[in-house]
Amino acid sequence: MENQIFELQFALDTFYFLICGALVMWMAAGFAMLESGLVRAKNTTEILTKNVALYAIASVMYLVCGYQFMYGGGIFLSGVETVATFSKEAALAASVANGFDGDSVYAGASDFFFQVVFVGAAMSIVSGAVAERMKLWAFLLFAVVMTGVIYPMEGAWTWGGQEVFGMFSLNYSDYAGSGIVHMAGAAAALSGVLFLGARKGKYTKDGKINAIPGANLPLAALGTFILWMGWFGFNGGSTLKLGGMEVANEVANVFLNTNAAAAGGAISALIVAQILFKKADITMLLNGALAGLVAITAEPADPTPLTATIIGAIAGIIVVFAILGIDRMKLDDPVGAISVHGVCGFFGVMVVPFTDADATFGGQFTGALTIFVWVFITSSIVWFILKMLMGIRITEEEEYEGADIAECGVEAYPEFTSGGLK
Amino acid sequence: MENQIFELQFALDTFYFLICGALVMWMAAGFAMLESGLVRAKNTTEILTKNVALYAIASVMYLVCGYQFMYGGGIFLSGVETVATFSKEAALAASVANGFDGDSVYAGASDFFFQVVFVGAAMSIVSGAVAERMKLWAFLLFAVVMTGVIYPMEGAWTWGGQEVFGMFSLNYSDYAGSGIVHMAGAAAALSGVLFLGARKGKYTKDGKINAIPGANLPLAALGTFILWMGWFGFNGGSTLKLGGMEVANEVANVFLNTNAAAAGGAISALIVAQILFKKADITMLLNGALAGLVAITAEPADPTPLTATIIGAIAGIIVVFAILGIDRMKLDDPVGAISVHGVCGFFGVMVVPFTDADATFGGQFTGALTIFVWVFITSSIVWFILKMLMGIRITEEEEYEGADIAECGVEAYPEFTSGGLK
Amino acid sequence: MENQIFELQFALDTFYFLICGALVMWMAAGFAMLESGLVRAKNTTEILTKNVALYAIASVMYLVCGYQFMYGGGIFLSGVETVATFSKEAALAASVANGFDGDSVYAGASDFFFQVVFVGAAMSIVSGAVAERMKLWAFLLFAVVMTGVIYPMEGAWTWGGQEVFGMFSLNYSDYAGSGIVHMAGAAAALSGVLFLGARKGKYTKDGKINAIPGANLPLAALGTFILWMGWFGFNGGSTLKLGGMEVANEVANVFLNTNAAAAGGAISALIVAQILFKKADITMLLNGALAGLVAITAEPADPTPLTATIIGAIAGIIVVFAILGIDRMKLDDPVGAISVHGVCGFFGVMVVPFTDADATFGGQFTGALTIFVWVFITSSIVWFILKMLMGIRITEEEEYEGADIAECGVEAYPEFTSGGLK
Amino acid sequence: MKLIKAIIKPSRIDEVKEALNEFGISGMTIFEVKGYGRQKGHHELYRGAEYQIDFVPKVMLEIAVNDDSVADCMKVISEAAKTGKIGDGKVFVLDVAEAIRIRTGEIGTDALS
Amino acid sequence: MKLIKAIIKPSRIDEVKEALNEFGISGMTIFEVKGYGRQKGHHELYRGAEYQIDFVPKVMLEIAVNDDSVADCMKVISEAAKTGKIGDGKVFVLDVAEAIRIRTGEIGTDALS
Amino acid sequence: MKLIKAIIKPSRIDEVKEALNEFGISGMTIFEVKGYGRQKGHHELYRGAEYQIDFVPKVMLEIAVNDDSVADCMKVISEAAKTGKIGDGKVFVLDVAEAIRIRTGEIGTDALS
Ligand SMILES: Nc1ncnc2c1ncn2[C@@H]1O[C@H](COP(=O)(O)OP(=O)(O)O)[C@@H](O)[C@H]1O
Ligand SMILES: Nc1ncnc2c1ncn2[C@@H]1O[C@H](COP(=O)(O)OP(=O)(O)O)[C@@H](O)[C@H]1O
Ligand SMILES: Nc1ncnc2c1ncn2[C@@H]1O[C@H](COP(=O)(O)OP(=O)(O)O)[C@@H](O)[C@H]1O
Repeated sequence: MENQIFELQFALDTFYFLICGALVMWMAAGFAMLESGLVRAKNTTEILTKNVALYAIASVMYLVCGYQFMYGGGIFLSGVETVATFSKEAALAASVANGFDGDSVYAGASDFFFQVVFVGAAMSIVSGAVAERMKLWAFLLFAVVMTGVIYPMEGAWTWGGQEVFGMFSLNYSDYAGSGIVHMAGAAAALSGVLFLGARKGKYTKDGKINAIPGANLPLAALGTFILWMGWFGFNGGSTLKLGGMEVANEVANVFLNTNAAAAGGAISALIVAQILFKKADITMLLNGALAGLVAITAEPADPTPLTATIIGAIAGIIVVFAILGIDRMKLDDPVGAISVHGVCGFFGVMVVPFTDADATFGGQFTGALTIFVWVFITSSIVWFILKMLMGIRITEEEEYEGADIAECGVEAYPEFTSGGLK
Repeated sequence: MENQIFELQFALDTFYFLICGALVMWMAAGFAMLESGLVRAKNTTEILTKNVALYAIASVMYLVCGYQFMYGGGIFLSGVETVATFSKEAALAASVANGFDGDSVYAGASDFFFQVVFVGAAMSIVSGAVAERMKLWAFLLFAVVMTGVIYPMEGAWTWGGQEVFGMFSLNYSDYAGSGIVHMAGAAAALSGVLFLGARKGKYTKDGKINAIPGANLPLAALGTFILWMGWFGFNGGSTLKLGGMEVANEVANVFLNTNAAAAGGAISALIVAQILFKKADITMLLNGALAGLVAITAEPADPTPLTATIIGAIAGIIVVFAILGIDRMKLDDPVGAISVHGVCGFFGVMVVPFTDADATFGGQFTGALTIFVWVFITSSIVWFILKMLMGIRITEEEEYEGADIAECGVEAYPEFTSGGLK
Repeated sequence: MENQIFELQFALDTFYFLICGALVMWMAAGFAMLESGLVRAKNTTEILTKNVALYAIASVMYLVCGYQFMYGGGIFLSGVETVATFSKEAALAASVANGFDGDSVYAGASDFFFQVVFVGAAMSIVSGAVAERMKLWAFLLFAVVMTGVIYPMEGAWTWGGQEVFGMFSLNYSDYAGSGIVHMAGAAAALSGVLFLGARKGKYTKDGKINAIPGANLPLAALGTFILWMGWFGFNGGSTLKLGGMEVANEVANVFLNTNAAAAGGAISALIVAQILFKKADITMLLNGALAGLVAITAEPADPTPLTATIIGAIAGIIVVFAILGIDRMKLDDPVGAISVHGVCGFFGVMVVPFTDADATFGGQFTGALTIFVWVFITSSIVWFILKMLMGIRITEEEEYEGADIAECGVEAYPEFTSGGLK
Repeated sequence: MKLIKAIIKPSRIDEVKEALNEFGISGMTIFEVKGYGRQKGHHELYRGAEYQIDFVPKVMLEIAVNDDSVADCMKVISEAAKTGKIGDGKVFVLDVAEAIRIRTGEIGTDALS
Repeated sequence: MKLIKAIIKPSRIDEVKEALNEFGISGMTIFEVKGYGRQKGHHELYRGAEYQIDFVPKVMLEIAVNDDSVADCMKVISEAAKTGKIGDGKVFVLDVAEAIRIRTGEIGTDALS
Repeated sequence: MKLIKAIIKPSRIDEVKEALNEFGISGMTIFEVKGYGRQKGHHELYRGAEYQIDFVPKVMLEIAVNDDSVADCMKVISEAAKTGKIGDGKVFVLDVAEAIRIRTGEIGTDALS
C-alpha cells in the first residue's frame, strides 16, 4: 500500500510539472503578443515568425544537446525514460529511498518538458530587443546556438550543479531564474543591440530621441496577461516538488508572491509614469508588471506577501528609469527587454539575501556576473560570426518598407494600413 | 502512512486551488479583451490600462486589508502561513481532526490566492460599464475602496459567515458568487453609470438610440473564450475541496454544468437576436454565453446537465431583453455588464431553490437585496465623493478626441485609424 | 486506509481529466483566432460567430444524444452520475475491482467533459475550410448533425468499441484522434468545399490562383499558440489515466512528444517555404506546427522524442505540398484545414505501426478509410439537403460586401477598413 | 460646372451632409485627410518620449455643382460646418471642364446626381 | 494639360488600370473615398440598434493627361468602369495650369509618366 | 489663387512640411494615396501564391496659395521632396476660382492660413 502512495505522489508531481510546463510554454505566446503589439505594423509578421520559430528551435535544440549539457540528460534525450524504457521498480525504489520527505520522484520526461520551455522563454527575451531591424535567419541561427549551447552551459554551472572547467563554484541562489533565465536572455539581447545599432529614425543626429509607437496595444496587454499567468508555472514549478505538505505550502506561497510582486510592479510603474510624464503610460504599466515578476523570480518562496509586493514595487520603479536611461544611452530596445529582464533580473538576484538567509551578496553578485559575462561574450562571438558570414541587419530600404515584406513576403494587416502616415 | 495520505490530500487540494486560481486570474485578461474589443479605437488604451491596473490594485488591496475584512486573514496577510511559519504538525493535526471526509485542509496561501482573483473579477465588471468616459484615476481610486472594503464586507456577511453589525443573518446560498461577485460588480457599475451619464452621442435629444460599434470584435470573442475557460476555475474551485470521491465528482459536475450553461446561453441569445433583428448579432451571442455562465454560478453543482443547459438558455434570453431594456432606459453600458452580471446574476441567485432544496426564495431574495443595497449605496457614496474631489468624467473635448490621448498619451492603434470616419 | 488512497486516485484522475478538458476547450478559442486571422476583414465577425456558436452547439448536441451514440452515456446524459446520484460505494468497489494497476476510475462527468470538447474541435476544423462564403445558419445546422450524429457514430466504432451494424471490426489504433477527430473534421470540410465552390476571385478563368491574404496575422499566430497549448490536454488527457507511475510516465512522454512534433513541423515547414518561395511564409510555419501536432496525435506515447520530432518534421513538409496541391486542384480552403487535419491526419494514422508494434498498416488504412468514407458521405448528404432546403452559399453580392454585414449585421473592424483597396 | 472642395471638421460631417441634402445636393464624394494650419495637433507620449502629431484629422468633401448653385452651396456648407473655433476649415472652388456619368454616359451637368 | 478625376467602384479598379495601360497611360494616383449619391449605403446593426451607413466605398483616380488624350481617356475609363448598375461613378475633368516632375524638374506634359 | 497638388514619397513629408513652413506656408491638407508610375510596386507572397502590389504608397499635399507664390512654392516642394530616385512624384497646379474660410467667412487669399 505504501507503494500505491508513492505511485500517487509520483503521478501528482509529474502532473504538477507538466501543468506548470504548459503554463511556461504559454509564455511563448505572451512574448509573441507583447512584441507584436509593440512593433510597427510593417514588422509584425516577422516578429511573429521569429517568436514561433524560436520556440520550435529551442524545443529541438534543447532536446538534441541542450539538456545533455545542462543536466546530462543524454544527446537526443537518450537518458530520459520513454514509455518503453520506464522502470516502475526503479521509480518505486527511488521513492522509498528518498522517503516521503526527501527529494521528489517524477517522470524524467516531465522534467525535460518543464526545463525546455524555460529555454524558449530565455530566447524570447532576445527577439523583442532586436526587433524591427534584424534579419530573420541570422536571428534563428543565433537561436540555435543560444538554446543549444550558451544557455545550457550557464544553466549547468548553476541549476545543473556542475563545476564545468573547474572555473568557479558559485554559492548562488536563483530559485526560478531571475539571473539564469532572464538576465541571461537580456545579456544576449544587449549584445545583439550593440551589434545591430538602433532602428533608422530612432535617434536623430541632433541627439533627439524619437518615439516609435507600437501598432497594436491590446496585443501588448494580452501578452502581459499571458506572461503573468504563465509565470505561475514558471515560479510555481520551480519548487520542483508538490507532493508533501511543506512543499505544497511553499508552492502556494510562490503563487501568491508571484502575483503580489507583479501587482506591486504594475502599480508603482504606473504611478511613476504619471508623475514623470503626466500621463498613465500603458507601456510602463505593462513593463512594471513584468519587472515585478522578473524581480521576484530569484526568490518567490521566502518573502512574506508584503515583502514580495514591495520587491515588485521597487522593480516597477527601477524599470521606468532603466527604460529612460537605456534609451538615453542610445541603446534601442523596442520592447524594453533589457530593462525588464536584465536590470530587474539583476535586481532580483541581488535582493535575495534580504529574504533568504543562506544567500550572500557576494555569491549573488559573482553568480550574476558570471552569467552575464559568459552569455554576453559568447553571444557577441556568435553575433560577430553571423555578421561576417551573412550580415545580421536588413538593408535600409527593407527596413523602410518593413521586414514583413522583405523577409516573410506578407503584411500582418494588409487591409488596415496604407503607409502609416502621421 | 496515514500521514502521507493526508500530505498528498493537502498537496492535491492546494494544487487544485492554485490552478483554479490561475484560471480565475486569467479572467482578468478575458475582461480586458472583451472590453477593449467593444469600445471604440480611441478609448482602447485607456480601458486596457484600467483593466491591468485594477487587477493589480485588487491584488494589493485585498492583501492589505480585504482578506482581513472578509475572512479575518490578518492585515497584510499576517494570519496566512508563509514558508517560514508553516507548521506541518498543525496541518497534519487538522487533517486528522477533519478525517478524510471532513473539511479540506490546504495551504492558507492557496486560499488567499483563490479568493484574491475573485476580487479582480468583481472589479473588472465595473470597468466595462463606465468605459469611454470615466477618468482613469477616479476609476482606480474607486477600485481601491471597492476591492479593499466594499466587496470584502459583503463577502464577509455571506461566504465569510460573519454577522457584521448583528444586522442580519442570511440564509443565502451562492456557490461561486452569482450575487456576491457578479451582481455586486454590477451594482457598483450601475451606480457609476448613473453618476457618469451616457457617452456623448449615444442618445439623441429626440430619443433615438445610436449604435456605437466596438472597434475590434475578434478581441471581444477572444475575451469571451477566455472568460469561458476561466470560469471552470471560478466555479470548479468554489467546491473548495477536491481530495475525495464525492467532492471530485462534484467538481466534475461543476465543470460540466458550467460548460453546458454557457452553451445554452450562447445558443438561445443567438436565436433570439436572429429573430428580433434578422441578423446573428455576435455581441448578443457573446453576452449570451456570459449570461449563462453568470446564472449557473450560484449553483453549478446540483443541477443535472440538462437543467444547467436550460438555466443557461433562459439567461441567454433574459440578457438580450435586458440589454435592450437598459439601453431604452438610457443607461449607457457599452459592454452590457449590468445586464450580464447584474440581471443574470440576480436570476442565477433566484433560480437556486429549484435545484438546491436547502435554499429558499426568501433567503435568496434577502441576500441578493442586501448585497445590492450595500454595494449600490456605498459605491454611490464613493462615486459622489470622487466627483466632488476630482471629477469622474473626462471633458467633452477629451471624450471627442478619445480617452487614450487624454489620459494615457498614446493611441492603441496609431497606424490603423485616421479619424474613424463613417 | 486503502479506500482513502483510492479516493485520492479518483480525485487526481478526475482533476487531470478536467484540466485536460479545459485545455481542449481552449482550443476552440485557438481555432477561432486562427481562422479569424486568416480571413479577410469583411468576413471576420461571421467566422467568429460560427466558431463560438459551433462550440456551443457541440456542447449541447453531444449532451443531448452524441455521448449516448458514442459511449452509451444516455440521452441527456441520463447515464452520467450527478451530484445527487453519485455512489461512493460503487466507485470504491470499482476501484478495488480494478486494483491499483487496472483501469482508472474517475467521475463520469469528467469523462463527458473531456469527450465533449473533442467534438467541438472536430467541428472547428470545418468552419475554417468553408470560410468567407458559407451561410451562417446552414453551417450551424450542419454542426447540429455533425456533432450529434456523424462524429459520434464513427467515434462509437473506434474509441467506443461498438460494432455498429456488424459492418466491420477495426483493428485500428488512434490514441488521441488523428483520424477519428482530425481527419473526420477534414472529411466533412472537404465535402463542404466541394458543395460550396471556391471564393469569388480565388481562381481566375485562365487558371491563375489568386492569393487572398488574411487580415490579421497576429491572431493567426495567437490561435496557433493556443492550439499548441491546448493539444497538451488533447493528447495528454487521452492517456485516460494519470494515477499510477507507468501511466504518469506515459502522460509525461505524451506532453514531450506533442511538443517535439509541433516544433519539428514548424521548423521543417518554414525551411521548405523558404526554399520554395524564398520567403519565410508565416502561414506555412503555423500550418507546419499544426501539421506536426495532428500527425503525432495518433500515437504520442510510444515514439522516442527524436522520432516524434521527425514525425512532426515530415508532417511539416507534407503540409506545405498538400496546401499547394490542393490549391492547384482548385479546392479553396482558406486556412488549409484539409491539408493540416486531413492529409496530415491520415499520415499520422499510417505512421503508427512504425512505433506501435500492435498496429498494422492494414488496420490503420481500413480504419482511416472507414472514417473518411462515413464522414464524407454522410456530410455530403447533409450538405446536399441543406443546399436544397435553404442554400448553403451567400449571394455573390453578399460575398463581395462581406459575410459580416450580410449575416451578422456588423463589421469586425469598423474603424480600420474602408474598402480594403490594394 | 464647378468642383467644390470643402475641408471640414470630422464632427460636422453629418450636419453638412444633411444641410446639403436639404439644399438639394444629392451627390458628393468625401475622404479623410489630415490638416495643417492654425489649429495645432496634439502631443502624444510613448515610453517617455514625447512627440508631436502636427496634423489634425479633417474630412474633405468634393462636390461637383452647376455654376448657378456654387455660391449658395458654399454658404450652406460654411454654415453647417461652422463651430466658430479655429480649424473649421476652408472651401475652395475649382473649374470643371467636363463631366460624365459612367453608367449612362450623360455629360455635363446631367452627369451630376 | 488636364487632370481627370474619376470616381469608380472599387471592384473595377483592376479593369480600369489595365485599360488605361493598354491605352498608353502609365501614371496615375488613386485613393479610397466614400461616395454619396443614388446608390444607397447599407444598414448595420449593433446590439439591437440599427444604423445607416450612408457612404459607399469608391475609388478616386487622378490622372494628368495632355489635352489631346482627354476625350479618349475618359472613354477608356468609362467603358472599363461600367457595370451598368447604379453607383458606377463619374469622371470630372479639370484644367491643369502647370506640372513638374520632382525627380528631373521636367515641366509640362514632359512631367507625366 | 492656385491649388498646388503635390504627390511625394511618404518618407519626405517632414522635410517638405518644414521647407514650406520656412517659406511661410502655414496651411495645407494632406492625405495618403497610392501611386502608379515608373516606380514599380513589390511582390507579396501568401501561402505559395505570389501577387503583385502595383501601387506604391505616396502622400498627396494640397495647398492653396496666391498666384505670386506658386512658382516659388513649387520649387520649395520639389527641392524638399527630391531624392533623385524614381518615384519622387509630381506637382500639379490648378486654378482656384474662389476660397472661403469657414470660421470667419473671409474670402479669397484672406481665407488661406
Ligand atoms: N493653404 C491651405 N491649403 C490647403 N488647405 C489648407 C490651407 N490652409 C488651411 N488648410 C486646411 O484647413 C484646415 C483648417 O485651417 P486652420 O488654419 O487650422 O483653421 P481655420 O480654417 O479656422 O483658419 C487645415 O487643417 C487644413 O486642412
Ligand atoms: N455631385 C457630385 N460631386 C461629386 N461626386 C459625386 C457627385 N455625385 C455623385 N458623386 C460620386 O459618384 C458616385 C456615384 O454616384 P451615384 O449617384 O451613386 O450613381 P451613378 O453615378 O450611377 O449615378 C457617388 O458615390 C459619389 O462618390
Ligand atoms: N499622369 C499622372 N497623373 C497623376 N499622377 C501621376 C501621373 N504619373 C505619375 N503620377 C504619380 O507620381 C508618382 C511618381 O511617378 P513615377 O513615374 O513612379 O516616378 P517619377 O515621378 O520619378 O517619374 C506616381 O506614383 C503617381 O502617384
